[in-house]
Amino acid sequence: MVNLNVNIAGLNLKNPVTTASGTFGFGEEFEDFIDLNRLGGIFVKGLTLKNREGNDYPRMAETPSGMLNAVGLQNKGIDYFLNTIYPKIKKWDTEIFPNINGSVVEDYIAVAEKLNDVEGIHGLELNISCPNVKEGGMAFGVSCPSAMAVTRAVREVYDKIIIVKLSPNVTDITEIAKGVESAGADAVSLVNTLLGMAIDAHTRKPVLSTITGGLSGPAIKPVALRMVWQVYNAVKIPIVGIGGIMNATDAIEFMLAGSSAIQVGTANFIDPQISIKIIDGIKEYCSNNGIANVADLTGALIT
Amino acid sequence: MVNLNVNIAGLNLKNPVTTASGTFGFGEEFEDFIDLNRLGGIFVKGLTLKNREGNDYPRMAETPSGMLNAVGLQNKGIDYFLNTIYPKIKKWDTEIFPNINGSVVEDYIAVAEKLNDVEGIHGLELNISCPNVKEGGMAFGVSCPSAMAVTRAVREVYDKIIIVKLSPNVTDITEIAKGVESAGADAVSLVNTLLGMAIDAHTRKPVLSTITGGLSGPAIKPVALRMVWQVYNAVKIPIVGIGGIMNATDAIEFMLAGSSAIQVGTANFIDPQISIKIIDGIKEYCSNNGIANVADLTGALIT
Amino acid sequence: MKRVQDFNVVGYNWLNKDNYIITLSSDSDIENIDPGNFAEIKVPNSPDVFLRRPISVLDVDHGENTIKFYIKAMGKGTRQLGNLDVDSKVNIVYPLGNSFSIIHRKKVLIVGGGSGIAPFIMLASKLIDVSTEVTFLIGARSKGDVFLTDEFNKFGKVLVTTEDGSMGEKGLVTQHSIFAGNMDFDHIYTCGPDPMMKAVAQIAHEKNIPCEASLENMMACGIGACLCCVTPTVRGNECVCTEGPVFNSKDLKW
Amino acid sequence: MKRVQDFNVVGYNWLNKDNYIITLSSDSDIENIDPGNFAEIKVPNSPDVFLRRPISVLDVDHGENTIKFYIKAMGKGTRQLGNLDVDSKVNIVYPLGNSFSIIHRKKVLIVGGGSGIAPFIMLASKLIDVSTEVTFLIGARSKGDVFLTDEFNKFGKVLVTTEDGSMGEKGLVTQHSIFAGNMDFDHIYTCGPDPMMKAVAQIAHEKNIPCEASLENMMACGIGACLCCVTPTVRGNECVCTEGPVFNSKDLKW
Ligand SMILES: Cc1cc2nc3c(=O)[nH]c(=O)nc-3n(C[C@H](O)[C@H](O)[C@H](O)COP(=O)(O)OP(=O)(O)OC[C@H]3O[C@@H](n4cnc5c(N)ncnc54)[C@H](O)[C@@H]3O)c2cc1C
Ligand SMILES: Cc1cc2nc3c(=O)[nH]c(=O)nc-3n(C[C@H](O)[C@H](O)[C@H](O)COP(=O)(O)OP(=O)(O)OC[C@H]3O[C@@H](n4cnc5c(N)ncnc54)[C@H](O)[C@@H]3O)c2cc1C
Ligand SMILES: Cc1cc2nc3c(=O)[nH]c(=O)nc-3n(C[C@H](O)[C@H](O)[C@H](O)COP(=O)(O)O)c2cc1C
Ligand SMILES: Cc1cc2nc3c(=O)[nH]c(=O)nc-3n(C[C@H](O)[C@H](O)[C@H](O)COP(=O)(O)O)c2cc1C
Ligand code: FES
Ligand code: FES
Repeated sequence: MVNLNVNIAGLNLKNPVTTASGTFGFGEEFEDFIDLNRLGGIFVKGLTLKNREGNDYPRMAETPSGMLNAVGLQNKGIDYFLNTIYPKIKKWDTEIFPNINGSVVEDYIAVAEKLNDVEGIHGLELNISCPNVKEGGMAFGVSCPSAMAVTRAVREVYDKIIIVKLSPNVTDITEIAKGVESAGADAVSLVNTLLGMAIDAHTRKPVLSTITGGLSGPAIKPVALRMVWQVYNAVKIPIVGIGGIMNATDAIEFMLAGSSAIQVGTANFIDPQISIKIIDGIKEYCSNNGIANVADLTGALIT
Repeated sequence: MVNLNVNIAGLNLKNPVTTASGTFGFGEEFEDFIDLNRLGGIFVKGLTLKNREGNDYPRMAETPSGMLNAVGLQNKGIDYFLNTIYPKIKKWDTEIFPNINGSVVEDYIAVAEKLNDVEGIHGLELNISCPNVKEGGMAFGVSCPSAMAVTRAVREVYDKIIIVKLSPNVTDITEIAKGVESAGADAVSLVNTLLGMAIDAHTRKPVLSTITGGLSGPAIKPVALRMVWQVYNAVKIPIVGIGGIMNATDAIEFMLAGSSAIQVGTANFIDPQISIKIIDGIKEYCSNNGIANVADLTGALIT
Repeated sequence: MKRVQDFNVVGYNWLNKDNYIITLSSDSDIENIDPGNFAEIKVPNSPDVFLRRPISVLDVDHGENTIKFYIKAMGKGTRQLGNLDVDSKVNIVYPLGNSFSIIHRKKVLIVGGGSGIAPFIMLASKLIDVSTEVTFLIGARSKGDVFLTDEFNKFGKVLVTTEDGSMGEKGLVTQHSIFAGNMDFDHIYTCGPDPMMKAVAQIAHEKNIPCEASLENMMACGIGACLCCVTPTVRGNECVCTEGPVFNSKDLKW
Repeated sequence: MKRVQDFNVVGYNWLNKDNYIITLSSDSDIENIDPGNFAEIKVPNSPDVFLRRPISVLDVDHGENTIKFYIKAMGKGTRQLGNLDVDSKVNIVYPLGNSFSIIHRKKVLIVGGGSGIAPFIMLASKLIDVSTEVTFLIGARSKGDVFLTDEFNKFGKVLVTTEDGSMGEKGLVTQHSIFAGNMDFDHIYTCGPDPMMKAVAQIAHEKNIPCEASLENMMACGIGACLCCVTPTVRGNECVCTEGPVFNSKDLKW
């Protein structure tokens, strides 16, 4: 028997496998394919204070072992989420983490305040790393003072778990991780997408309407894994590892590098059942290797 | 007839296709496969003042659409290059660019001084972005003041063309590019490898002896392309574009984004004849699209 | 219900060097599929193709458990899909998207071109079931690019335009003489290249005929999870994979 | 001269479920290949395999323009290479690396295991040409893992050890009784797992017999361009792909 439970800043997840914001809708989209109750958690689509139409089409480009996206946080706003979507999805026996975004600190505060009293939601993901919005977004996540400022501001109004999502588009991610830790983050999740670009040599135009976009998928896995390892050696708060996880082996690598839990992102597009397969694969790896508690894998890299 | 000539800070290259440092040895390794005289240029293996044994094995890991390396600048030192290797390779009718490296600024200066009077060598690549050495290396390339300092120091002793090779492992590559421009760089080349990591889930150990290494290959292309585009919009000096170029289409994309020339790296391992195929492919693209001068592609992205 | 299912390649019917019909079979039952629904196909053995590819269902046989796709080889993925071994496995996610509305009308026009003609067999057969008379108008560059007309002929009259005049009337579909007449159609369905659909929709609006257009688009997930496949509509940006691919052309702001 | 060449798959000879011999043919002449040389093979149709894979040449037929490789399916690349269609194309870069030294000696011992036995047929045949008597010593886990002995028998005596005793003597190669005797070999060649080669080299040193070992290693380029494949030697780090794969075991610091 393998104990798959993991603990993120006091919150128990039934297993370390969660789904990444923006790649899993609000969960419902996958209801036909998997039993959502089996997931460790769901990080839902990025939310903002007000309705956002997102960027113009095209928003997507396929790249070698990956993709670029420029969705730009299209969503109907936090109130719509709370009034219309959350009532439908709260029935699932899994942790729902809203992913919150803003152009200014006040937006983050307003969204976090609305979430604070929602029963059943035990934590939020503070996204300071979205590369696809003109104002705010990634800008918060690439400077240590602003990352700390937004974390501190949300900390003041939000009593439950704050997971700050870090940008990989920085010189030293440990500096930002330490900053948000000291500003009150309960955990960090990393990485968000790498800023990239695609060009159509035929038309001589950028493929994305926004010229640049966020790179995700297995292409970024080595970079994400390195950053998790660096951050694990720099902070004490738990890490949720993200970036190109396509199978159980990848997930285990992220745990060995220091993740307490992981998020499956782009892989959901290739195989809508992959999250469940990863749970099963981690379990099998643990049984085969005599690991009684999956949590023991966290940071167990032999160096 | 397509004119393939391009100009890098006053130096004419017969075409924009050169080979990337560390991926093409000293050229000789490819003599059996291609006519080296056809290349626009060869950026030879990284050189240091003294002999270096490099890092321990394993130095390589395959990753999705890419690879990690941790060679660590193994080379026999600048004197060996000048006395033993250069005399053998100078016969080729192509530009040879030494790629110079150091742990301290004085090392760079010493190597550059030795190269200054070498007839036939018209420029060097100043590598401030190698992620695989403990001291110096990338550290110079991730901070603007140190990137400027080493550029300025080499500028003082080296009279010919200095191409500064930039690291992608930074928050804002335009800042560094502008810095080295103002410090006297004649051109910039980008990108060097992204810092990454690979883990063997079976042994629970890092794959590389150095734990982290440099990611190259098509996986990094979207990031490299984005950085070329950003730098093109920030500096006036020419750009040599690098990162995951596997075919002529990729090369053209880098030119459209702002490169005056390009370097082919990891692709040489997959197909030792790829550099020549890329030259032929660029020529064909130009004829098919009525482009008389390949140089007109530089920065010709339609936005 | 949407499903991920493995199929086996039964075989190919090559229409010319770039166009083919692939037939797949499954050991288990095939879900119900409506005209206009598409599938997200995982391209096997292709080092360059990362994401699935959206392809409309051409036809399905629930007795034999087979499904057919009509594919135009446009790039790496669609080319590799035409190059699989018989009996090799293909994984598909389906049925996806909404479908054309099937309601009894006197006479409807179905206008298409390129790979856009794929949904028309299922569409016409369902329309015939509700006693609607069907006319097809197929546009192509040249005679060699006109496919599936034998199939269409089973359901109704088939009109053709070719740009070089090698078959049917010369010109673009929208230049067909049928549009000059009094156009006694109650409904128009269209699927094909964007400019063609826009022109058809334009005529439909002028003549006050309801028009449904099935859009193509670059998709990552096909199931409404990524929000990559939007098209601007009167209601804002909507996902082509879930709110579409079929839209009332009046709702589109293209 | 080193070359990049396209070959066609002629067919497979499966030795068991994980071990096979693949035969490839070419329309053009095949370069001269020495025993111990290897090729860098591009694995086709494999989304996960980015780099070429180094594989020793098992045999070459300059009359028929065919080349053979003995491959043990270890992972993605070697598995996919065992799964190609007859007549499909495989691109290889060859001949790479140095080779075993072929010099007249009275009696030599060739010790190997696993996929390390691949170069032994060419090696033995060249040694026979220079009138050297050859003895093979093959180590394996079990009888089912002992391959190519029929071939080796053509050139000399074949001794076997298996860990479970199901064939030949029980134990590791270095525990074979031959090493207890007076060991009248002038030269030892070895290729196989590192620990095996180290143990063989150790015995060779003790008995003062020259020993050549062919190393395996992770390679990116195979032609000395990347410096990824080093092994520490008395002369410093050297590339296995150009200074090796065959080393005088005394030079190795492993
Ligand atoms: C709902 C839907 C149904 C479709 N039904 C069919 C069908 O039945 N038969 C059929 O042959 N095709 C159909 N398509 C189009 C098909 O999905 C694309 O041709 C295919 O994805 C191209 O993949 P590729 O790997 O061959 O091309 P790539 O190598 O990826 O690209 C080749 C070229 O096609 C362009 N392109 C790629 N994907 C699309 C796309 N989705 N829309 C527009 N341009 C694109 C690229 O920009 C590039 O210029 C449908 C698309 C959608 C969205
Ligand atoms: C000079 C030389 C000659 C060789 N000759 C033969 C031969 O004749 N027949 C044969 O079957 N094999 C031979 N090999 C070994 C062969 O190259 C590897 O088994 C192969 O590269 C594994 O690729 P894969 O994609 O199947 O495995 P992967 O999926 O890449 O890896 C599977 C496992 O094998 C390990 N591995 C991968 N490559 C190597 C390697 N080169 N050395 C050691 N471990 C590795 C990985 O770490 C992993 O644990 C030779 C290697 C060298 C360097
Ligand atoms: C289409 C798409 C939309 C995304 N939207 C969001 C978002 O709204 N908020 C967020 O924090 N991250 C978003 N991300 C980033 C992912 O959550 C994840 O960090 C990233 O994709 C890397 O993981 P992966 O390689 O497993 O996909 C998005 C990614 C994709 C591909
Ligand atoms: C094995 C290897 C060794 C390298 N050595 C050097 C080096 O010595 N100096 C240097 O500036 N860059 C070095 N690089 C980086 C390449 O020159 C190039 O910047 C990088 O690989 C990205 O290009 P690519 O994706 O086309 O390979 C090396 C890259 C590889 C893969
Ligand atoms: S393709 Fe992902 S939402 Fe439509
Ligand atoms: S594999 Fe590149 S030098 Fe040996």
